[in-house]
Amino acid sequence: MSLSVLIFLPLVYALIVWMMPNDRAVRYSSLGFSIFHLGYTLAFLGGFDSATASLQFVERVMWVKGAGIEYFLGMDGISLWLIVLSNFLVPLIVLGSWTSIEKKVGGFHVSLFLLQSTMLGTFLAMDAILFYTFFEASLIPMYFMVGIWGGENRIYASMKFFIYTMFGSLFMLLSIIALMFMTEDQLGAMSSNLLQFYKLQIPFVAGEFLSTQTLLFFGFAIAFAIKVPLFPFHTWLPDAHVQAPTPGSVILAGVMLKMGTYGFMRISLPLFPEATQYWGWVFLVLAVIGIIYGALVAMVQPDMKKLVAYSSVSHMGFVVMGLFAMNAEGLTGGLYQMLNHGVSTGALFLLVGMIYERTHSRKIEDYGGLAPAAPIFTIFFIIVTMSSIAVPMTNGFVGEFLIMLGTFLAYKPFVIFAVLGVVLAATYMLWMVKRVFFGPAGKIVTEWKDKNLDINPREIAVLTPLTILIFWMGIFPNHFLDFSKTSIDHLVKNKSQYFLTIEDAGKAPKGTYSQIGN
Amino acid sequence: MKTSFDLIDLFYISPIIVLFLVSLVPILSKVLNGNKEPSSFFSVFIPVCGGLAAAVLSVGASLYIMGDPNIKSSPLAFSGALIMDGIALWTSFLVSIILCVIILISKENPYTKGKQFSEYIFLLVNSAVGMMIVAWSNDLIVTFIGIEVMSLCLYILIALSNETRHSKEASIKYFILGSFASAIFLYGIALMYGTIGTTYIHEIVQGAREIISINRVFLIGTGMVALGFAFKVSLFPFFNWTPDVYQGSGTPLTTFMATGVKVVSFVAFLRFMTTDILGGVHSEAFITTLQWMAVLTIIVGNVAAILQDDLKRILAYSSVAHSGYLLIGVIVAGADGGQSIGASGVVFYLFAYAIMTLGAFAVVSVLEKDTDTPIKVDDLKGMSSRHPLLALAMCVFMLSLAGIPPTLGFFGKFYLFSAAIAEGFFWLAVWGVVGSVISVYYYLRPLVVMYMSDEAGAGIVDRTPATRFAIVIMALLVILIGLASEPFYMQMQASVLSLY
Amino acid sequence: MSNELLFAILLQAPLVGFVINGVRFQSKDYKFAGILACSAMAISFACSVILSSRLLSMDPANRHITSTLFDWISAGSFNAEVGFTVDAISAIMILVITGVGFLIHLFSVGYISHDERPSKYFAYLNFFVFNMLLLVLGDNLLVMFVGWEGVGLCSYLLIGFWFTDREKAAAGMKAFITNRIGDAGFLLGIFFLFMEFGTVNFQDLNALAPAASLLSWGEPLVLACLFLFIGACGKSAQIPLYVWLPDAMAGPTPVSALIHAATMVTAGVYMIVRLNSVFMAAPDVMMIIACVGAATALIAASIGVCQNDIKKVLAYSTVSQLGYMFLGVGVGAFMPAMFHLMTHAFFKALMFLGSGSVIHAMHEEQDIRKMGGLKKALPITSFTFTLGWLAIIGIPPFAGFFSKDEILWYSFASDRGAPFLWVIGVIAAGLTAFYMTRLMALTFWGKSRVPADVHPHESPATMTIPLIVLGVLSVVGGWIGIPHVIGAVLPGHPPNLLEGWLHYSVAKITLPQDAHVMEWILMGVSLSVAGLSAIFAYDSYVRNPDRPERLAKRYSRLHNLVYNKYFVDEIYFGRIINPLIEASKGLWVYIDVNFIDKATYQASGFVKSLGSSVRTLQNGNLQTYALYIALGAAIALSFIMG
Amino acid sequence: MLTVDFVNIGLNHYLILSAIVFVIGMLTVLLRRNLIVMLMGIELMLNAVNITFVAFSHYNQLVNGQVMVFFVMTIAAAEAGVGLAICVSIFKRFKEVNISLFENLRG
Amino acid sequence: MAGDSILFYALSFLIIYFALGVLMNPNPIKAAFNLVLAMVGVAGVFFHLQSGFLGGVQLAVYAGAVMVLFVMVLMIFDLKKERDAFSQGFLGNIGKLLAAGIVVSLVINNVILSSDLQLATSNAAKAESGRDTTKILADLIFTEYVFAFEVLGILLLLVAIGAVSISRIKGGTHADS
Repeated sequence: MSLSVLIFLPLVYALIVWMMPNDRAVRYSSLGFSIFHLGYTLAFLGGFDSATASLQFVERVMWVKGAGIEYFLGMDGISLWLIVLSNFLVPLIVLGSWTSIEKKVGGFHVSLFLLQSTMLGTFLAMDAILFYTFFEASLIPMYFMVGIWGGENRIYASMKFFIYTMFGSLFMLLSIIALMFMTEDQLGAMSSNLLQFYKLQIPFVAGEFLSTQTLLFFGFAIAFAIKVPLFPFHTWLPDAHVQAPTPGSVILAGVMLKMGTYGFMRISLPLFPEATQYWGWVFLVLAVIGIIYGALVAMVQPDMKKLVAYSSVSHMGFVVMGLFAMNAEGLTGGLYQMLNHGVSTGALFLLVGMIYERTHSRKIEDYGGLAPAAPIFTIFFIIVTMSSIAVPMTNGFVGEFLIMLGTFLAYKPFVIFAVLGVVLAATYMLWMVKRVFFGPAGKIVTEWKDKNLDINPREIAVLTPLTILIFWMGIFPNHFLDFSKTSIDHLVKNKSQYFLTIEDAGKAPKGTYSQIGN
Repeated sequence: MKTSFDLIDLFYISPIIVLFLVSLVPILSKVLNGNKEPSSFFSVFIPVCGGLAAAVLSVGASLYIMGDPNIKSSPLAFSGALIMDGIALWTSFLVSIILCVIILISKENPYTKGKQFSEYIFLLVNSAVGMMIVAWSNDLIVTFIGIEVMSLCLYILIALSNETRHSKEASIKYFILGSFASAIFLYGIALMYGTIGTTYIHEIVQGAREIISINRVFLIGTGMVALGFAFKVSLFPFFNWTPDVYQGSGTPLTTFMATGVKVVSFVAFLRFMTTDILGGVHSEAFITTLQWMAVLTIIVGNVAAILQDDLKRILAYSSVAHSGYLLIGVIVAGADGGQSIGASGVVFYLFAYAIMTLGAFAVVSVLEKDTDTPIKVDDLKGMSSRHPLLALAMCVFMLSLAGIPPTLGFFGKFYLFSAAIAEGFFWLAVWGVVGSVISVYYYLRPLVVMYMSDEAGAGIVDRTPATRFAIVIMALLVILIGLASEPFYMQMQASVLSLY
Repeated sequence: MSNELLFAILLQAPLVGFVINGVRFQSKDYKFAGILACSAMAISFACSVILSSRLLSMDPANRHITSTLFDWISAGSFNAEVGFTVDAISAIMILVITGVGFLIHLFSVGYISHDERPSKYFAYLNFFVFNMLLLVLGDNLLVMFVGWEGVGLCSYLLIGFWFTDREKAAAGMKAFITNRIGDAGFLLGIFFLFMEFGTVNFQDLNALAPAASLLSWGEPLVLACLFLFIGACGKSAQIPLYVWLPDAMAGPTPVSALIHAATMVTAGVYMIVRLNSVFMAAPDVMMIIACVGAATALIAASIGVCQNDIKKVLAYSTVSQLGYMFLGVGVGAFMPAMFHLMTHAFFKALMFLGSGSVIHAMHEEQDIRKMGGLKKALPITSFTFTLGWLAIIGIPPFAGFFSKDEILWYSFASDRGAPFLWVIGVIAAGLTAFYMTRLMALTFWGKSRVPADVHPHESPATMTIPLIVLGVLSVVGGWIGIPHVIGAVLPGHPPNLLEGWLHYSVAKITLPQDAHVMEWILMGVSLSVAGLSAIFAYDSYVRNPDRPERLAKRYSRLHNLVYNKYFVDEIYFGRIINPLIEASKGLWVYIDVNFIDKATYQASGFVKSLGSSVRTLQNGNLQTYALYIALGAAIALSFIMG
Repeated sequence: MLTVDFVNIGLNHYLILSAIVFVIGMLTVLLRRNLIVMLMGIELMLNAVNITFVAFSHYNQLVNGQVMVFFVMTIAAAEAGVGLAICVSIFKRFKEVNISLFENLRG
Repeated sequence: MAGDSILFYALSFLIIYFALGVLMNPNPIKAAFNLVLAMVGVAGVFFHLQSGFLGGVQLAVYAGAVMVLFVMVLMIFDLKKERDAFSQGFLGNIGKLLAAGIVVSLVINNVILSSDLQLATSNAAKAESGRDTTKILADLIFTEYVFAFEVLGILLLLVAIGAVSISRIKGGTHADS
């Protein structure tokens, strides 16, 4: 088991898929590869030691010696589930896009595997530059995915997505470079290793915006805030989501937004404890505004996909709020909500995509009375809706509950507003459900009177794992949280001077070494 | 006073000698053949071999210098006219390689193939000779001569291309403005010479800091020389010739200008700026001025490129913007002395920039069917389905130019911005970042039309195997060197250490 | 059988019923679905009885059975288990839920037989029972919250059961969202309690609650109680969140009986009784609860006077009766509140089912103005309905008399009570007697106003048997809690069994000793008010059917106000919901599209305009370029030279 | 203090002379529209530089300056040759050597 | 050194007068003649500064060969009356004058401000006062500056071949402009 293999195997898949003779072969082989990859990922789950907060499966090779950039991969409780989530969604996407992607099928799956590779890299990189590399590189396949297989306005949307996100991340690059020079000053050798970064003493002056730590903190924060996206940096999201093809939306919502929150969790919070403490209110305020604003705007959207997109703004606001609570409950909730959002919003996008594939309309007003026409679809949709609005026994509840609890213990007033978001979430989702599924038969249902609108077994196969996960994560959250508990407790306990160790070489595979640079 | 030169000096300049001799082969065979164009063995194969030989000799020279324990510092040749330091040899190596690629492209490009190809090769190779002289020169007057050799060849080459209207305009614009700037450059040399008594850079280094604070004529001389360089590397506000000339010239020549000329001019610029002239009392103002030039170059180059349709013009403006990024490195190097990471950043960036620009222009070249129709961005339409490999290569070049990791362009920017941050030029780095963001817009446009549009655009010209080969090689280099930038960067750093 | 197994069967029987019926949701086989659902309920009821009898045999001071399944959520210091407790309080609840639930399931078999989707209906119904059991059995706030939201979800699904009707779907949505507002408060309450005590377990919370009263509004505990009460308001339809319950009548009538009368809506009362020690520490909040309860009782009763839809009348009656219960818990009458909860479950379920029977007979007609004289056509329904009527207006010895009177006595006499609460309670009782009598009169008595094409007939046995059973319970259900003052004069001195049962489970409240005379007087007053009111109603609607119209004309403004339910829905929509939607549209159009997005556009527009100005400067003229060089050189050199 | 000694001719006088000639050459390039006259302007500028070199060389007793003047002259001649050759080719094509012809590459 | 001054001023006047002639004279041929005379003046300055060899070269190469080239080309073109001799645009011209003025005034100002431009010491080749420098010049060209000298040789070859090949291009295929 090697993390490098985990990251780069999708590239091999991409190459093989590229050489496949026809679309059918591409689809079947992609499905096979992605399921195999999921299995491979689960092997890591089996080998993961949840009792330690140290990095596991570490692989470490000097990449650019002069600048101290390393090829440094490691997994801990924070990244573990994001990896699993990413690899879990890919087979579903392959299966879900079986018929919806009609042109350039090979290219699509190549992009998908490239995207998978970069996503995994982002979550596993323990070197800032390596992280940045994957963080940025993930834009490219996503850009193609939106731009080639997207809707009418796809080029505008993909461009906006790319430029907007890149704008933020370049500031992160500058901050990383500045930190690298700080390692040279303070630790003797230049390094972009996150473990070395954690050791830095970054000067902080309370109240001064132009102090080193604050500037660096905001340098990172702007990159992550755009990626999340936090209000008011969310303007790329509705466009990208609406124009992206269904699989693109799923990956975008399911995994790519998590890169931002993961970045907060992995870099911003441990690296800049004072700044996080001092400026945390800014992000809490933005998160709360995002929660309510996203919900309110989602409520009045005429387009289903746009509604889901704005709901993402609201949900991700919760995640950020939980992270900035900086206690175990909030961080756990934030991490869990990342996974939940991946599952439930991913499923929502898949569902909207399925009906769109048939009717070519996402306008809510065109629907109405869909429930009798597509009963199985309706059942899945309502289950996912329940997850999205955090009804207990579904995954959404656990995450939002922990987030609000954590934030409540740290900053009471924000939660008073955040609970409004819970109410509004129910409002916009149920209103949409009511208008789409209930009531007398609408325009589309009338048009489709004689044809079957309901989903087929393939689509049921796509949705079933998600549904199972929704309940599993909702009823047995500890099955998941137990893996992350140690890491999060470690983060909370040592937040003022965070550190990470590398697990003993005994467990690490051959060819890796763990003592360099400490 | 030395009375003569050593044999070793001839060894050092052997790349030039080889190139000059090789340049005579096609034209001589043409003359001996009764004014008929020689076969491509003489006009392409031998010059390419010569170029490769020059590259090998450059490497050989550097190996010799490194291997000889008696050589303590970078050796001077011809009584100080040339310096054989790491950068010089790197650059001559790079120029040789660029030359080989340009020759290959030229044979397949409608602007340059055909009539008078042997004269073309003669001038092209000798232009490379001029470039090497610029890169090696240790004497401002030799720099001037080198620039003139290089430029005069290019003026003629541009005018020679098989297209009449734009190439003449480009040629005359380049010629007049180039001579104008040369005159200013030369005036600066004269003022410097008069006040410090020498034009040798290694001698200027010793006295510059002292004299620049007391003698304002020297200062104005340095200013003029710097502006002369600024023209050659097309910095704001001296960049205006660049888009016009790049657009009007035959694509291989544009490529040569965008890569070779820019590389050597920047190397000479770097040499000049690291002569401690920024260390004196007036350095504040000098540095500030240069900073503003860098910022404005980045902004102007990028914003102007956004609105263009002509692919060559886009690349021309992008080349202007890249000069701005490079100037950041030059400023850092100047402010901190030649051995800083600024200098190695510049050299690495030049290396990266040359490779990706070469590739991008080569793609333009394979699209050109005749000399009448300029290549618009929309002509790339549908390339992804008809020529997936070339489209992918173009994609790599564009992303690299935009600085997306893990391409070569990213590491170039990374080292440059690192240098700026390390020396406290934080806001320059921020402007560089802003520029990069703007640039993404126009770098992505080719990708948009290649991949996201279903219509068919201009076809690729058949029978351009060499160019295509070059494109693929460049794309591979962009990726591979991007992933393994370390050894290259270390080489650059080592070579920079010998820069005074 | 072990207790764990009993818990498992108790909970899982309805769950299994839900899953099986849910999987065959498209089946039209109502018999199979009904039998399955009913047997699930029967099994649950049996388990409940066994558990309760085991409780009965335990030491009264420590009467609870707990079973913990697994750790549910643990993060940081927070830990919540999936654990169940049955004790004196929850035993009453599970008996009511499964018992009444079983009867209602049985009734449903006949009621739903003609529907398209009986399996789905029974699946939802079973799922509701499962959630309700979670709610009452959960041994911590979080498990309770699971059930709390779960019943809300089922309520949503069942109200919108006939979702092709836009109104009904909207009613379901309204119910869910209004409940959500309460749930948000509930969550905040949980947070406050967790912050204060570090636990969410009921036993720990009740044990940790301070004995002294906390009077400051800044106390977390006080705020916790306030927010929990908001949660209760949402679920139990108290002012100002009661608006969903009348609309919820859009669902099938047995659903109204089960969810919106007998069980779910009483969850708020149950929750407060569960946390009685905690609430006792916050007397100010209890006063608020009592006032809100009293106000709800009065206002809902007054609205009920003018309703013409048989189910709406019952719905407002339910709201009003829930108000009584809150009045009870507000004044510390936890036992009477539970008592009333139970009796109310009997008679209100009875009346809803009876109304269902009527509606069934009338072919889905619900307007009481089109009924009348149904006594003959529907003898069993009519008879059992009469029992329910007597119970609700509080005629001794029917069930409602004992429980309602107990609450009124507490509200007057308890140290948390106040005479004005009693006055309001009595007025509400009078109004209740009036509108219920009116309902009886218009539906069953007097002349028939049934349209000619409708031929009402008595319902089948599956529907009448539950009516009969509930009718009996409405009569005898109150006898387990006969107040001491009455018990003392009755032959055989029947003890207050319920008080004995709940003795150790609820907090003690100080009542004046030896105030029997006062108690008798108050009882007499309330009884006579109810009786007179009932007689007046009978007189108005049976003897002089034109009198109500005259009165309505004379007091037209008042009538209009009451008839339109005080315009509360209109105010909510006009002042809150529609403005919110408009504001959201404004946010979207003005902030999102025209400000945030536009800023992006303008940034790129600015870059482009910059680009075009650069292009203008690049005019192609050689000498202009030379000028730029010269000018640039001049400026740069000037700068360099300082 | 701007004090100029008008009587005793020294280095400064020659430098000022060369500066004036240089600027006249510059203005010729900037203002004249005939390509050949612009070329003449460039020649003037180079001549001005030559005056500077020679003056410095004379007053500092450095002969190197004269070598440079020699080189500059050669280069100036070469430039003139190339420039005139391009002009000729343009004339052949356009029958005109005015720069107003050349505004096609722009924007 | 009154004679010295007078000679300097006379030469300066000549050079500047004819230089201005180049600038001002709308007829290219007359401008060319003015340029010849200005160059003769420059040669005079060289002689005056004891650089006889350079003065000779100036006369021969510049005033002779190069100018003949110019005049010949002009004759071939037969540009008697030129359209738009001067660039138009008031603002632009003001800008041009201003820019040139600023550059020259910067130089002149600083030259005047720097009182002592003579170098104290230098390790470069020195000319002894009064002696003709031609021999030293020759020495330098073939020793220290041999590389530059050889390169200039190549340059001339390039220019020769280049000029020939340019002149060989046909008029072009595009009919209109």
